[in-house]
Amino acid sequence: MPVTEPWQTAEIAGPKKASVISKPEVADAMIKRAKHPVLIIGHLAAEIDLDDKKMIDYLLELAQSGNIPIIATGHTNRDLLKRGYKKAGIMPAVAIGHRLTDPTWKGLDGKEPYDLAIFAGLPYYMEWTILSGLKHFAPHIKTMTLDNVYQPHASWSFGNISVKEWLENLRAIIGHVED
Amino acid sequence: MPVTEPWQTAEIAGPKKASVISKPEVADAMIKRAKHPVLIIGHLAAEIDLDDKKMIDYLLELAQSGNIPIIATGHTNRDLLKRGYKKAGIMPAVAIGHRLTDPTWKGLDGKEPYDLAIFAGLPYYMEWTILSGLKHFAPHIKTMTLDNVYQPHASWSFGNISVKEWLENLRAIIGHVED
Amino acid sequence: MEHVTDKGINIRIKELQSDIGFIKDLEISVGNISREKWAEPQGPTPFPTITSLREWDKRLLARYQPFYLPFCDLCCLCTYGKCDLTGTKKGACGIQMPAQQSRIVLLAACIGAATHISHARELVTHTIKEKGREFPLNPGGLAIEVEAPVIRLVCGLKPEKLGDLEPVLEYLESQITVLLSAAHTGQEGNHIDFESKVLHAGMMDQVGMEVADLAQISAFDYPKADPDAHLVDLGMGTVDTTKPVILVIGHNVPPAISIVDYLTRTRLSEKVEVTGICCTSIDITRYTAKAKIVGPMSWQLRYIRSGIPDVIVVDEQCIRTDVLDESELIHAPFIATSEKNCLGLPDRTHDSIDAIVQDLVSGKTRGVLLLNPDMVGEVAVRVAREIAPVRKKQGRLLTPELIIEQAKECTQCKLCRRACPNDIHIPDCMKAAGKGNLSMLAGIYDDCVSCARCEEACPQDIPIHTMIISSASKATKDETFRMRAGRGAIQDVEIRKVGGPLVLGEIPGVVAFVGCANYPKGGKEVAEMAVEFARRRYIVCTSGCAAMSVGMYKDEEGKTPYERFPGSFDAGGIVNVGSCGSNAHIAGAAIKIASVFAKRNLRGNYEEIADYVYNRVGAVGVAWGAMSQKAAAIASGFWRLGIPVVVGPHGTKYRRMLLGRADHDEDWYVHDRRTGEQVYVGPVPEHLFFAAETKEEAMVMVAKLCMRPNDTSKGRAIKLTHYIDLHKRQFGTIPDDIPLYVRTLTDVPITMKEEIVKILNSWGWKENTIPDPTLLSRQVRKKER
Amino acid sequence: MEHVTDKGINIRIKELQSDIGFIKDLEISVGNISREKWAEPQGPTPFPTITSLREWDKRLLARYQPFYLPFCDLCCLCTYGKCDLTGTKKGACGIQMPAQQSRIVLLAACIGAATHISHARELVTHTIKEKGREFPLNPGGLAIEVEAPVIRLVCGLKPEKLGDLEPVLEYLESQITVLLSAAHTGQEGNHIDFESKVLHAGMMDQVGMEVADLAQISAFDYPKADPDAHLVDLGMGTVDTTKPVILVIGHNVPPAISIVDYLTRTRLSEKVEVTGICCTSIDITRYTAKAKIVGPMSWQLRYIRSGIPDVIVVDEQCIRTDVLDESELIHAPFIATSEKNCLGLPDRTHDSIDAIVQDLVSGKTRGVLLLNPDMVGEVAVRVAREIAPVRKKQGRLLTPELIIEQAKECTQCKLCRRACPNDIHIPDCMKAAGKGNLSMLAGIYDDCVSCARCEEACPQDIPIHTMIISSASKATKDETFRMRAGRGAIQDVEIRKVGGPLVLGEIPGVVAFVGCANYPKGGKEVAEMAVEFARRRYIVCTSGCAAMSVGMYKDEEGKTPYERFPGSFDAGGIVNVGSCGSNAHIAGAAIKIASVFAKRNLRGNYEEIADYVYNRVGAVGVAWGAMSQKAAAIASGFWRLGIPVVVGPHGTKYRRMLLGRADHDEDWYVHDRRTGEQVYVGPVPEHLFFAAETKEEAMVMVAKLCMRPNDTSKGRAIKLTHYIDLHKRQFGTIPDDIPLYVRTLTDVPITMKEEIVKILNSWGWKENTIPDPTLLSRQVRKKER
Ligand code: SF4
Ligand code: SF4
Ligand code: SF4
Ligand code: SF4
Ligand code: SF4
Ligand code: SF4
Ligand code: SF4
Ligand code: SF4
Repeated sequence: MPVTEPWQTAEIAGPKKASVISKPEVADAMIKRAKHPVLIIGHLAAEIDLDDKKMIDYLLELAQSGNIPIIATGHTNRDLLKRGYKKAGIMPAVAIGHRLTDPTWKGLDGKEPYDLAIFAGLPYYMEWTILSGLKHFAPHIKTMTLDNVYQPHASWSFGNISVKEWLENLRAIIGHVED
Repeated sequence: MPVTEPWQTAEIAGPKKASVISKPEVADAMIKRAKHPVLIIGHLAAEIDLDDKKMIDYLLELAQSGNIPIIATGHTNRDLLKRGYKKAGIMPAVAIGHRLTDPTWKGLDGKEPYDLAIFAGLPYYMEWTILSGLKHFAPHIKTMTLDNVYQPHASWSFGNISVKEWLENLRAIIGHVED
Repeated sequence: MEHVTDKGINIRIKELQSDIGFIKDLEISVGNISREKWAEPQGPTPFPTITSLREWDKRLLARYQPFYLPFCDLCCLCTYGKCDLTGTKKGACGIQMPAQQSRIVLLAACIGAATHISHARELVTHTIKEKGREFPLNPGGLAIEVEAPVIRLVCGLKPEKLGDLEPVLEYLESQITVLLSAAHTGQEGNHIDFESKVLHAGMMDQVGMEVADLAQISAFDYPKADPDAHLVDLGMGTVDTTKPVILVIGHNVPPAISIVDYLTRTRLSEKVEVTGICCTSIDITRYTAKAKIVGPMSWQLRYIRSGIPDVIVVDEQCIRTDVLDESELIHAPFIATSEKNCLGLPDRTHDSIDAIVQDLVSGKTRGVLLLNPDMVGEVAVRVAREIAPVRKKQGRLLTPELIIEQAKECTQCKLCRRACPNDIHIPDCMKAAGKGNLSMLAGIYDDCVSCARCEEACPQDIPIHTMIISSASKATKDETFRMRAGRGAIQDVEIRKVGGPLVLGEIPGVVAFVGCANYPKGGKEVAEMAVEFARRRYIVCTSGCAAMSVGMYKDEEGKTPYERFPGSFDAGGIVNVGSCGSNAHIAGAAIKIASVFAKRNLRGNYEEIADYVYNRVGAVGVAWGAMSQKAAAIASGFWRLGIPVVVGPHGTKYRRMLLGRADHDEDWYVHDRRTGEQVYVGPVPEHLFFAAETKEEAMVMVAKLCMRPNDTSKGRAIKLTHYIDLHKRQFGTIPDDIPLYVRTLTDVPITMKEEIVKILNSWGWKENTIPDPTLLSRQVRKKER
Repeated sequence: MEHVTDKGINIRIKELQSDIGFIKDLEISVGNISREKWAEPQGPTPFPTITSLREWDKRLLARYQPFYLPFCDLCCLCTYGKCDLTGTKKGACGIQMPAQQSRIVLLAACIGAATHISHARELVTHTIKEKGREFPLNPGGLAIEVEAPVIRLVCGLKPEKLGDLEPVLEYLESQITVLLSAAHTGQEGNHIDFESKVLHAGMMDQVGMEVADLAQISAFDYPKADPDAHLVDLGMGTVDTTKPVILVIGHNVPPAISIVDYLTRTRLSEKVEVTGICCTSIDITRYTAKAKIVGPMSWQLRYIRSGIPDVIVVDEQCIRTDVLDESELIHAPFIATSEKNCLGLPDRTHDSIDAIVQDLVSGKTRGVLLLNPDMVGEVAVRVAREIAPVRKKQGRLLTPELIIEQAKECTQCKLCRRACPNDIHIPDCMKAAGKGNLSMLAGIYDDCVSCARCEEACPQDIPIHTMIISSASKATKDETFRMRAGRGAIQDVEIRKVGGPLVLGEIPGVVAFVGCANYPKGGKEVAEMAVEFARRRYIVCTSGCAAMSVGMYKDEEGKTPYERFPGSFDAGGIVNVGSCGSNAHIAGAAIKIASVFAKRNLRGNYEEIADYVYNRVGAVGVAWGAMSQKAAAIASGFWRLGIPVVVGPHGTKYRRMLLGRADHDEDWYVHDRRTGEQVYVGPVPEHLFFAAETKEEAMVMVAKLCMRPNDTSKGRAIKLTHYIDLHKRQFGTIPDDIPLYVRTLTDVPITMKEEIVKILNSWGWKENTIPDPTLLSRQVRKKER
């Protein structure tokens, strides 16, 4: 399965496509460079097995080690609370997408405009459409996805990678961000 | 400029895309394997400079060395005649495309169905649409283009390559096919 | 441009004995419009053109900004293309992405509206042929005085007879034509103007739906606004497979009626099963309780591949375009009945029925096109009865052994999963199945929308979808449900009863579950949502495929929602209005609240009524599996009326949302009709078109979107209670935006007072007034100083 | 489904003095149709439904198989998608690629037809408002008896007054609605049925165009079928830039007429230039010789950026959606005038003209929307006169120095060329320009379609298109041409004269150059082709943008084709019928040959007449730069009438060709009307929709496509002469398919006899008969034994 093809075969995006996160350092760099990143976690993060944990556990770790605010979409907040994380903002995915297109919006924390939006755990096609909206209408923001499938509308995305590779990458990123 | 992107930026094809002819041997093999190949030459072949000759000169050489019948589209035949080549079939590009979708059609020479259609020298977008028709509706035929631009709807295509690289490739193919 | 019905009647009498006193009461009615019998004064916008309501639209669209989600970076609509419209790039015609996306939305809305309107045209023509132009419209007998709220509102007409619907149709057709033309290369160039045209298309669609349903309710004597409409069988398990079985699919009921009538006439009703999928099944069960509903659109492959149907009759809309091939594979003769869906079949409309029957039974022809619905009954029934013993219900289901064998062919290439709209883990299920464990494969059944794209993608030609339904055949047999037949309109008396509580907020809202079956996780979620809101004593409405999904669900006692909740338009009712087109009655109910309850003038008075509904009627539409262009049009109709629509996650593929900015205080001011003051009322409703990621998110949002500026404190407290309660249950916390919805302390639900007041204080919340809200300055009685 | 005009008139007289002898001749006409004045018997298909002509369509489509050229492998029309339809894959709705592509073609044809029809509606409503319903239709005075051949043929009506056009429009609108609905997900599933619907859309389009042009010719008193219609100025060089200049763009002439009338009324005609682009300019020059035509659609950016226009007025269709932005950059106030194209502008229709003028002149508003055309004249003229001295024709053209400077910024990334629809070697030109050589850049001007995609793509923000037109500014100034104003219909007497020679083949054909300006190598090719065929004494027709391209050309003597060739519908004439919509007159001419010349009944008799035209009238349409959905619809209308259409290479993007198989002998049999025998007639015409790669290929094909089964030997010899001669000139050889076109030896052109007979012999050619050809068995007088 080619790495840089959309995961859903037919979701051909167009001429402008995501750069592939070929190694964790690429993601690290983006995250570190960001002044005000945000991690947007969809409900699938709590359903997808990763090793003996769930995807959400790794995302949480990332958020905490990198001090990245979380926005929980869908009913994800329930799963964050279960894990003792109470600080998440709650906002539907399309609403956060919409707000991100506004360069004057200062974020849920009111601090300053987000400059990096990291998506994970949304249904593939919904993440696809929202990232498309951002690609076209939020030029002031970089987007990244941490799912293990290629999202062509993001600025950066993993390719379609195996769970093993994914896990290694996530662990590495978490480790680096902590540094 | 990425090699496997369509030459015209917006001509995104879809999930099924041409394999890149990364080296001349790939094309050779296809041509040699073909029982009844045909070379379809569009009018631009006589306009495009290649070295001190025109593209059509190389195509002619290829046809003659490989004993490949030529179909001249547009007003290309005029230019073939100028070069003393009188054997070309004359048929418009859309008509030859249409005929090729018919698995029972025995070719202009009435011998047997073509199994490899090599295109060159048509306007990019017209070659693109015709190759699309063939990709979808002529599964019994392989298509190849010898232009120096990527045609995603072909079975095989060069990438977007420089004139120099193109010339080298064409020369090599002509040489090999002759062997 | 003026509308088509603005047409002169020219009477010339060449020689007439000069004393004209001889003639009294010369009434000439053209197109049978009963013009003069309606005392209500004409409003400002009867038969509005595509710009008449532009100001209203702009008002809505300023609050609810389009958030475009381009489905493709390109435009491919003309030969200048494809054009790359990424970011701010312009195409060769100068267009940019926002306009291009809204242009595609307009195209979709036009296709959807054209579908309803041309169907309405078909029904009106058919019923006029049968009953005559003078046949009275009667959607609810004495229970209904405002027989056609949408037509009255939009067209300023009061239709009384079938013939009165024709000028309405002419108007609609002219509007579709002009709207469609706006999508031409080099016409409209502004996205907000495109969106305004989308809203116009939606309004046309709503009128069209009302026309169609009025005609069929009246002519076919469906339940007339009856809360106690009969219950009908629903589900594959209810089909008596020992009998010949006819399957009708689509949306246009006359061919199905012809089947039922023929059975009745020939006393064969007990001998043949009439089963249906999609809205034709809804409408045929409005006609007779004997017909059975198999399921929504997505049941087509399931049911056909089961081999149960002996004859397949299709009419129009939402029919898989490969049913002809599928029917051939189970050797079921096929009858197409619509000009719009001829499927390449030979037109046998002018042949003898004997010859047609013979050719179909003998297999000489795989299918026929019959454009006269009256013929369909005899052909379908005779063919079904002759072929059934031969076919022996031959289907395509596989035995467990064969499933396992096939599963072993799987190479784990994942192309099936990559083709699946719901990203279902088919390869894993195949792996398990290959090892003899079919339960995972069977488990797909519930989430699968039966699109068969997995099969198409599989390079090993593994019949994946057939394997799924085969392994789930027990589930299929258990599909035995009951559903209330579509009741049609809402009675005036019901409106009078709930009008007050609704407008004041004491009934927390009307939630309408409508639309198609493109669900992200199966239809069960729709039923669960409907039950949740009915239990909370919202008024729940349903229609179309969603109405079936609501019915395909049983509680602990084995009762379906239709058996558990009453069918009345009242708190805690679940009201199945009927087929997709019956959605007009849901809009109609909202409109009637303004008219029957609040005594506002309807006639040609769209803007005022929409303003009323928007500010006062806490209604929300939920199209959880919205798939089609019709769904797009229906939603657009609701938006213009100020009613928000929530869709499932696939709804993001409609290319844009209409979202409010709760954080922009300046967006949420209304005029107080009494004082003329501008009053902040909070983001109510917050969004106009919203795709939810999950059912849980949808429910919380629905509760929130039911709030309206006009809510009394008591009403607001009730609505807030539900919102907060659902938020807590689904998200685990109290919502952090409560202060936006509390105007005065009396708005705060008593049971949560302490908690909420704390929040209010921490926000620096200040008490506000509750206005008599309107967006229209002309509605202000006392002008602002 | 029945059509809308089949509507009852209900007259009820309650009390009338019993002796009804008192009333004589009570005539009640609804919609003013003059029903009873036409003796011609009604044919079989008045007001055909979407399936009435399905058999005819299937006959054509069996000969001319669709060759689909998918523009994209995907379908993205509903939320099940995107679906991958590569090869034989089915989408989630079951559809496959052939049906999907034809579905998109149907959408395009519907958009195109809707555009013409809604425009016709607008014109009819406008002219009725001005002149009344009783105003007579008059397309040609005494020279024309068959005033509305297309309407007569399709609808079976004979319209006489403006009001008679309204029921026709109602019918068209109903058909567009039902056709559009067929594109809904899960409706039509068969590609041939989709194609049949495309043809129906095309026929509706043709009727719509006729309605529109009849109304405007009659009401605005355009040239009435006048071969000697006046000549008008054409080209940017003809504009007097010392005056205030108004630019009108689009297709709907009333606002432009309002400008001209205001100038006349205020005696300012000599003080202000009225210039136009696209069809509005054609139509305004039909109204007055004083207006000037700047050029086809693709001249918009060129002209605006030149800074010449002081005020820009747009109406509808084919208008760049960014003209508002472009006008702002040259500080030209902007007036939009169409509901279909509001561009987000404030609607000032109900404001005072003084206030509007002031706001536009002061720059307080960049543009306004005026939906009342009558206001436009005063506003545009007053603004132009006030602003012109201030603007001083400020444009965006660059000096050579600035061009060179900009060119130096180029990084040779090639993105411009990759965005250019014509793959123009911009980077090379930039390189040269950077070195001071602007000639290459200027050389682009001719081949460039002014789409500005290059500019959009350039990461260096180099104003590429502006640089092209700046470097070619001399060419621009040299654009001084003359063009014959659109004459409208063809006279009956002309038809009578050429009918015989045409049908017998002695006039080798009618070649119509129509459509847009999406040319592969500039508009010159169109002029060259037109001149070539006029020189060969074909009848050459033109319309729309193509008519302008034909005019933008001079021979050695400096004469334009319109000056060189007569405007009569006769061998060697170049007939400009008018704007795009005037294309109906070209179809009308073909129809009138069957009626006026051959005395066939027209009324509601489509199939027979199409069969006549197809087999006897050697007409071919050439839309060399066909770009739009309207062009798609226009072509479809010609196809159904049996007239082939040739497009340029960009035409492959219309997604399919309709191509015959000359090598399939069995495809080319007709009935001989006299004997009933099946006779092989050869592949005439070989294709129905054909995209040529080059002008040369197009010309050879056009000559070939003019052959018809009915050609006499003399006629066939003439046609073959042209075909062979062109083939020799363009391809260098005698064509190898001659034997297919020689039926008897007398068909062989005498001058080539020897050569051809040799070929015939080598083929084993056998003599055949020349039948009285028809595809319709019912046309056979004597039945086959
Ligand atoms: S409609 Fe406009 S954007 Fe679309 S292909 Fe045509 S020119 Fe390009
Ligand atoms: S049929 Fe079901 S499993 Fe297969 S692709 Fe469609 S939704 Fe997925
Ligand atoms: S596509 Fe077929 S072979 Fe591939 S994983 Fe799916 S079932 Fe297995
Ligand atoms: S808009 Fe749709 S059909 Fe057009 S290129 Fe994009 S995906 Fe393909
Ligand atoms: S219309 Fe059919 S093919 Fe197109 S996206 Fe929808 S389901 Fe897929
Ligand atoms: S403006 Fe001219 S040069 Fe530029 S992309 Fe368009 S056709 Fe090519
Ligand atoms: S896009 Fe701009 S920088 Fe690139 S080659 Fe063209 S002109 Fe030069
Ligand atoms: S010819 Fe084409 S571009 Fe020109 S006006 Fe007509 S439709 Fe528009």
